[in-house]
Formats: sequence, C-alpha cells, structure tokens
Amino acid sequence: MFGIFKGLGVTFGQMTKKKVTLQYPDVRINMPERYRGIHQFIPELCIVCNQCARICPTDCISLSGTRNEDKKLRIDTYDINFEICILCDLCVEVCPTEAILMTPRFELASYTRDELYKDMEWLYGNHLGEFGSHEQAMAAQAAREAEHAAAAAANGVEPGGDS
Amino acid sequence: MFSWQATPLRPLTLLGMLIGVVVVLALVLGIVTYLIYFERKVIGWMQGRIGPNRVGPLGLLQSVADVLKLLIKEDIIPANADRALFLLAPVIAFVPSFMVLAVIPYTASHIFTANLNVGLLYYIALSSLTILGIVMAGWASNNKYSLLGGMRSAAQMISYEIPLGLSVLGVVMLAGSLNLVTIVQHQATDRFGWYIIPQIIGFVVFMIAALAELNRTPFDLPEAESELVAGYFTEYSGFRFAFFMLSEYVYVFAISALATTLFLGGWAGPFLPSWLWFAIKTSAIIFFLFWVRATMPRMRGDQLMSFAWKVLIPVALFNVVLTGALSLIG
Amino acid sequence: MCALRSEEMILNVGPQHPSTHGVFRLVVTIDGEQIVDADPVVGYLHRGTEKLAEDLQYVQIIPYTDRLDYVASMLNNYALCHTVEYALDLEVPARAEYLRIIVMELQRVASHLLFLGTYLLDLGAMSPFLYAFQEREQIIMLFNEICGARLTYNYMRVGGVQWDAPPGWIEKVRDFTAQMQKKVPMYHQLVTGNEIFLNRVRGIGVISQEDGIAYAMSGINLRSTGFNWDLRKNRPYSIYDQFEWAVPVGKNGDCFDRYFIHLQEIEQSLNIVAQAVERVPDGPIIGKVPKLVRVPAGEYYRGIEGARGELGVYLVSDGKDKPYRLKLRRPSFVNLQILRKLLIGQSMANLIAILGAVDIVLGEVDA
Amino acid sequence: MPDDVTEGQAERTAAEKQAVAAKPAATDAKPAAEAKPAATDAKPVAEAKPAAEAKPAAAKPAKAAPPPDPRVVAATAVAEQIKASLERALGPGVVDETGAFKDVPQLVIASGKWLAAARFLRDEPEHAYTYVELFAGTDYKDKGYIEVALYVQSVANNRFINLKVRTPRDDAKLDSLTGLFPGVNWEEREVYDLLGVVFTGHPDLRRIMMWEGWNGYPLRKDYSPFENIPVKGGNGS
Repeated sequence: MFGIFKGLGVTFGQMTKKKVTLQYPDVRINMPERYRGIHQFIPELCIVCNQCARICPTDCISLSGTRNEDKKLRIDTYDINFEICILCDLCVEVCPTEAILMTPRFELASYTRDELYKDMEWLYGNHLGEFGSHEQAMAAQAAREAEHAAAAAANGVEPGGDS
Repeated sequence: MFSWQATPLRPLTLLGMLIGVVVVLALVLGIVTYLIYFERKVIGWMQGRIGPNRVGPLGLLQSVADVLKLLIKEDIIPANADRALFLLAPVIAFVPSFMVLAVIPYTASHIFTANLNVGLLYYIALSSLTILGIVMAGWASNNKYSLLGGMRSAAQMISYEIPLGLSVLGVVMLAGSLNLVTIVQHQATDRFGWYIIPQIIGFVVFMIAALAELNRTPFDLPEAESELVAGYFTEYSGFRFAFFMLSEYVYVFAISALATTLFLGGWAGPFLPSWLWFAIKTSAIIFFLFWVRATMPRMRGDQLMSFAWKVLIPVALFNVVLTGALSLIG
Repeated sequence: MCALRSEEMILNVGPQHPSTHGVFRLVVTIDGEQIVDADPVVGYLHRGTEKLAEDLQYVQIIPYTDRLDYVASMLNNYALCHTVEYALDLEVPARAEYLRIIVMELQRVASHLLFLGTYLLDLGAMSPFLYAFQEREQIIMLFNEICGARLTYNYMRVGGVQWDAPPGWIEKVRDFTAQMQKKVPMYHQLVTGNEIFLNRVRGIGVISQEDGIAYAMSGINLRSTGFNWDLRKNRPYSIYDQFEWAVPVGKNGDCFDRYFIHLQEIEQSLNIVAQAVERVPDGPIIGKVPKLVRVPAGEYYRGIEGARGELGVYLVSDGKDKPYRLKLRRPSFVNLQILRKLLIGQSMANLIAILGAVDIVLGEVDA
Repeated sequence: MPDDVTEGQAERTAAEKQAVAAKPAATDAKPAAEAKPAATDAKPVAEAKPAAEAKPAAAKPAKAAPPPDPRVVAATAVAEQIKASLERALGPGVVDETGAFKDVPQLVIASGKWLAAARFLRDEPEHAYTYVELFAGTDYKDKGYIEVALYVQSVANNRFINLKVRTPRDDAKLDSLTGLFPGVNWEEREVYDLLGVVFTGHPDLRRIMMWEGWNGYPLRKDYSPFENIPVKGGNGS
C-alpha cells in the first residue's frame, strides 16, 4: 500500500510546480536560429544551377530559367510543393549562392491542397517581409544584427549566443 | 425541522415540492458543470498544465461550452443498435443518479430534501439501478467494445455494491438509524466525534468501493479508454453521451456528499454556515477522487474482482463485527 | 436442453484503436475477455522506403530514415550513415563521433521517455505521460537547436554530422543531463512502487530466453529475458568502448522487467552523455567524403543498438551512387512477431499491457 | 580529391559545403572545419584497398582489389571451414560458393539444401548459429535469380556469418526456415510479399505489407506501378 501513497505525494507535489503550457497563438515557441521552417527564396541570388531540384528527395522543387542577354541565367519560376516537402534542408545545403534559405516560420495549415503549392513570389515575400527588395531586407537584417551585437556587448554577453 | 412526510399534500406544498426539485436540479447542474471544470483544473495542475483557460475568464465557461457542443451535435443511433433500449439506456442511467440526491441533507435545515427514515437504504438501492442503464447501453449499442464495457461494468458494480453496503453498516449501527439526518445529528453528539474516527476501516472500505462504483480510476475498467475505446458509451454521441457523463459526475458529487454525511459529520461545523461546511467537506472528498485519478494506473478485471471478494468484503465484515463488539462493550 | 455455452467473438483492435500506437491492427478472437487467438496485421503505414531508396542517393535517403522509427530518428540516421561509412572504411572525425554519441544517447532517453509515458497511459495512468513529455520536450529543443528540427532531424551525414554544436549547446546538454539524472527517481516513486502497476505488469507477457533468441528479438525485449546482448558492447561501433556504462539486464522477461530496463537504460544513457560532454574534442565535424558518395560494389550489413533493438542496414551496392538494394532490419517489426504467442490465453486488459511493453513504433514496423 | 564530380559543377570540399550550409547568422561554423584531416593515412585497416575506394565507379568487387584485405582473407578462411564442415555432414554440393565481404564470411548454399544446412548450422554445437539478425531478399534481375541472405550470429561462439541462397526469378521457391527460427516468419512473409519468393512449409504465407489484392512484387527490379495496377477487392494476384 505504501507505494500508492508515494505516488500520491508525487502528483500532489507537482501542483505547485511551474506550469509548462505555452499559450500557443498568443505566446509562440521561440524557434532557434537553425530551425528548418518554410523556405524563403531570393531570386536575385539564384543562378539556376538546378542543384536544389536535383538533391530534393521528394522532388518537390520545380524551377525554370532563361538566359539573359549577358549570358547569365535568370530564374523565371520557382515552385515548392509543400504538400510533399519534408523540410529536410538538403536544398539549402547544396545551394551555392544561398538563394534558398529556411525561415523559422512553421505554420502552413490551409484549407485546400493547392494553397500549399507556393510560387516564387510567395517564397520571396517570405524573405522580404515589409521590405521592398532584397537589398533593403539585407540592410535591415544587418542593422538588426549590429544592434543585437551592440546590446549583447553592453550586457557583457558574447554575440551569437543561444537564441 | 421541516419534513415532507409530516406535511399533508396540498396544492401549495406540491408547488413547494416542484420548486424544490427544480432548484436542486439547477443546483446540481451547476455543481456538475464546475465539478468537471474543477477536475480538469486539478488534474492539469498535477500534470504541469494549466487546464481549461480559454472559454470565459479563467476558462470558467469551458464546461458550459462543452455541454452546448454536445447539445448541438448530431444524435447518432447506429443502424444495428437495439433502438428502444439504446434510447432508454441513458435515461435509466441518469435518473437514479439524480434521485439519490433527494435524501442528502445539505444543510442544517435541509428544506429541499426528503428526511427519509430509510435514506441510506434508499440511496444504495437506487444507485444500483444505474448499472441497468449501463448494461443496457453496452448491449443495445451492438458494439463489441460496448458489450465488453457493459459486462465489466455489471460485474464490477455488483461486486462493489456489497462492500459499499457493508462498510456503511458500522455507521448505521453506531447511529442506530438509516436516516441520514439522524446520522449527522448523532455524529455531533457521539463521544468519538465524526464517524471517520471510530469507523476508519469502514471509511477506507467505503472510499475504495465508492471509487469502484463510480467507475473512476483506478477502477475505470468499464470505460477503459486504452482497452475498450470508451466502453459502454462508445456508440453514444451528442446529448445521449452527455447524459452518461452527467450521471457519472452527479454520482461523483452524490457519493462525496454521502461520505461527508456518513463519516465527516455532514453539515456540522463551527463558525461557518452549515451549507458551507458541507460544501467544504464534499469538495475535499471530490478533490481526493480527482487526485487519485491523476496518480493511479488502472486495475485489471480479475484483480479487481478478487480484491472486492477477498479483501474488501472480509474487511468490511470484520468492521461490522468490531463495531458490534465495541458497542456492546461501550 | 442444450448445455450452457459461450461463444467466441472476433474483436478488431485497431488500426484506429487508442492503444495500438499508430495504425497497427490486431484481430483477436476472444472468449469472454480471454484471448483465444490473435492475428497481428501490419502494413497500414507501409511507404516502401526500401524501394524508394533504390532511386535515391545516399544523402537523400537520410531524411527517409528519419521517418522509420520517428521517435528515434537520430539512431536511424546513424544506422544508415554508419553502414555506408563501414562500406567505405571511412574515418569519422572525433568531434563528429562525440556529437553523434551525445545526440544518439539523448535520443535514446527521449525515446524511452516516450515509451514510459505511453505505456503508463495504456495502463490508465495519465500523469507519467505528461511528466515524461516535459523531459522529452527539453531533449527535443536541444535537438532543435543543433539541427533545426524537432522530430525529423536529418542530422547525420556519411562521414560525420551536418552541423556543429552551437555555442553553449554542450553546456545545455550538461545541465539537462544533471537535471534529468535527478528526475529519474521521481518515476520510481510515482510508478515503480505503485502496487496497482506492479500487479498489472509482473509476470505478464513472459518471454523466455530461448524464445527471445528463436524469435530473433533484440534490444530491451531480449535483455529483459536475462540475455546480455547489447550491440554497443557486443559488437562495438562508434566510440562506445570509451565510456563506462553498464547494460541493464532483466530476470524474468516480463512486462515489468521491460519497463524497468527502460528506466535503467535512461540512467545509463545519461551516464554516457555526461561522460561525453566532458570530453568533446575540437576539430572538424565531417570527414573527407566525396561529394557524391559511391559505395564500392558488394554487400554490407551493420547493426546498431537502436532504441528498440538491433537496427540494421543491409546494403547491396553495385558501385553506383545509389544503393542496389537497401534492406532495413527494423527491430519493432521483428520483435512484434512474438506478440501472438504472448497474447494467447491472456485477457483483454493484458493485451494492452503486453503490446505496450513490446514497444513498437509503427513507422518502423511498416517501413 | 575524389574524382567523381557531378556534371560540370564547381567542386566543393566537404568543409566548404559545411560552411555554406550553415545559416548566414549562425556564426558558429568552427574555422577548424577548414582544416581537412589527413584521412587517408589515418585509416587503420583500409590501406589495403585504397584503389577500390578511389574508383568505386569501376564496380568491381571489393575483395578483388590487390592486395586483399586481411579481414576478407580471414573471413573467407572461416567460410571455407564451415563449408568443409557442412559437406562432411550433408554431402558435397551443399555450398555453391564461399567468400566474404569485409569481416563477414559468406556461404552460398544450394537451394535444395537450404533448410538442412541452416538446421545443421543451428544445431551443431560447433557452429550454434542460433540468433538470426537479418533476413533479406535481393532481386538480381540481370543474373536471373533472387538471392536471400540470412545473417546469423552464433552467440555461444561469438561468430557472425552470412548464409545465402539463390532461387530463379521466374519460379522463386525456397524452403521456409520458420520451423528453425520462428523469428523469420514475418521476414519470409515480407520477402514473399515484396519479392515473390514462395516459402514452402511456411505456416502462414500471406502478404504482409501490401494487401491481398496487390498485383506484382514491388521490390523486384522490373516492377512497374503502371503495369501492376492493384486489383481492387480481389484476393490473390
């Protein structure tokens, strides 16, 4: 009989412990920097080398490009089918120019399947946020990082620490 | 003290009775609503969660929302079910649970409840009726899981009726009455105080048997989710399902109220009003039931049976003998 | 007058039953609550990983292995990478080996915690499930930091690992390990001593040592019979021989032993992690691996000690960059075969206790 | 540097790949990763066969690389011993082939003697191969046979061998080992299901992964999902 009371003691003791529930839509889980969420795509950087489409284990990336007058390839369409994308990060790994990256965004629920077929615009918008172009977004990010580093230095913490 | 039996039936008293019934029903529905809320909160706290917190302030309207949802859900009657029995079962399960509340003395002047001189007997007799509803539900659903659940339920509840009845015998012997009001009054004057002290064995047996009667963890075999999906109410939906849930929680309240009455001195207590004392004591027992639910795994059928017949009944019988001997000496 | 006679009933447990942990179906013939016959039906989650792998490069197969035993993806990752490394005779840098050991043992802890939680939930106790998930969540967040995913890690590569530990990660692991080591007694208090629990699992689902070997069982199921067989010790791979730890072994081969060894293995794994975090060397995290891995023709089999038993990868290569045939020896699949033998004669309540203790993951059973 | 470069791409070392793959903000990619380890001379046993490694595309068996790997030599010797023992007990012609891959001895058993050989190796205390670790079938379409590999461990003698047996593709039939090792029951069903090898004497030979109406054997190399349209609701293919 003694073991039962020990167990009762454990559960009673838990009453006063800190609760771990996260009030999800209001409070969001703080995803670390490396989190492999929905992609962002930066057409300015893409050289249409097709490596991402080739490495993709589920063949969810399709892209097409044309050759410019200066003999450079320019991306025309870039689609990721998030119905089958498994967010394995291999496309990001092989991209030589970091044109495709992953964001900490993870919410992709939708009412229809076709909404999960994301095109270049959408993936670019994922990267741009409120900024007009890639340059502006990068500048804003650099500024944010500098600010972060300054704040961290002021607090005596090494920059680039855990998130 | 006001008693229905002593009062002749006149239109006015009939009206009074009806009002009493409605008030108790409303009260009980309110209690059950917050019982469920309380259970979810307590178990949540014990598991590092915060429990319901979205509907209404602090989630207070969660149970109301649940009931509303059940009300507007489609009422499904399986094609192969025994239709008449299927429809009847929830009613048979629910009505006795509500009827037993008639004899519980909630306050010192228990204006809405019957001062029945066989109150305890009435309670135990009526509460057994629920088994019928459950077995009926298990049979009528024409579902194998339901059938197993109904079977288990019948075996379990019949087995545990006996220790439950035996365990309260000691109290009856001490008080010399089956009237719950008299039992409470006796406890105020008894030299040991509340009967939980002289009847501690009876109290333990009563609590265990009560848990089994309620089909609650660790005796929740009839609805064992991990084995039988939902046991006897697997096929029920909507408001019929709500009836089963309702009767289960009314019984939680009723059995706690009975335990309070029999062992914890009922409404008696200093300073505070009597109904508040009753509420506090009942809540404590209800909390205990929830606490056990948060801790225990489920027992197995055969162990459950042998526990009832080989441990609880002998212990309860021993308690009866002991009480008799003590009363002879004392 | 005909004699009183009971009729047998066929009960279909699953594939949507709450206790089959996925889409496992069990057709049991019962007489009352007594099981007369049981026929496990698997394959509801068959995705043809082995066939798919024949069309994929080795690096592309790794994300697929994540999805086999999806509560122990790191170990699956390792099983594949290890076999390819074995085929190539590839040297893995020390830092990578240490990171692998840390994540693999943490993964084992996470997987065992999940077993604990769900097993107790099957037996009707709710709270241990939530406690176990609280600890498991911390491990998952550690994995999230190192590789950016919470369940399907895709962390290991042929020749090493994909990401180095972020700054402060090792310290976090150290803290977690110390904290978790203190938490284990809580489970003993809550569960191991509980008489109701003991009555339900003692002497139930007994596997004899002969049966364990004949049925090719592995992992905790085999060790619970008292047979000391842990590939980390018996056929050492990686750097397990550099740590001090013990192999917990049972006596009776019943469900209780299986439960208890899970808890003991959590302690041992934490022990390994605690030693590993103290000695993580600096250096590269991936060896000198060709960009496109080509395995020399031949066939290779390597088994590692997965969370549920021997997790093996059988690789037939014809020298191309894709396997000719990839067979995965999934411990859950092999362990599950004994289920019928264990179930016959038991009651419905024991069915759940036995099935839970065999500890299967359907992603792995069906591959 | 490995010589297998993918079509015209700038070749990157593993270290570069690592650096690129790290997220821009993740400043933690250790510069140490640039320092490439001298992996080739760090290999303890592998010196014997760098040729096989450097030219994997040549698709020649590992054991053919000169000079032979000492592990392979040792394992082949073990295989020869077992072969001798088997032939002493069951007569000549039991073992078609012996060999080894890495440290695992391999014996190809004649398909007619499959059950007898497995029983002998299990029961003879000298061998005592009791613990089955792997049971796998492979379809060699070009060679016209299906090969079943059985990796067994002798717990008592701490030995590990690979027994193989071959059966023609068009009439794939083998003795079931279920009587010897109950643990290969489902494995045999899986091989039957996915490769179409009929195991005679199996107590319960049904499909296990696919449903009964499935048409064809998916793991065969010539399987095509377009030609093998499943039979809906039918039983047997």
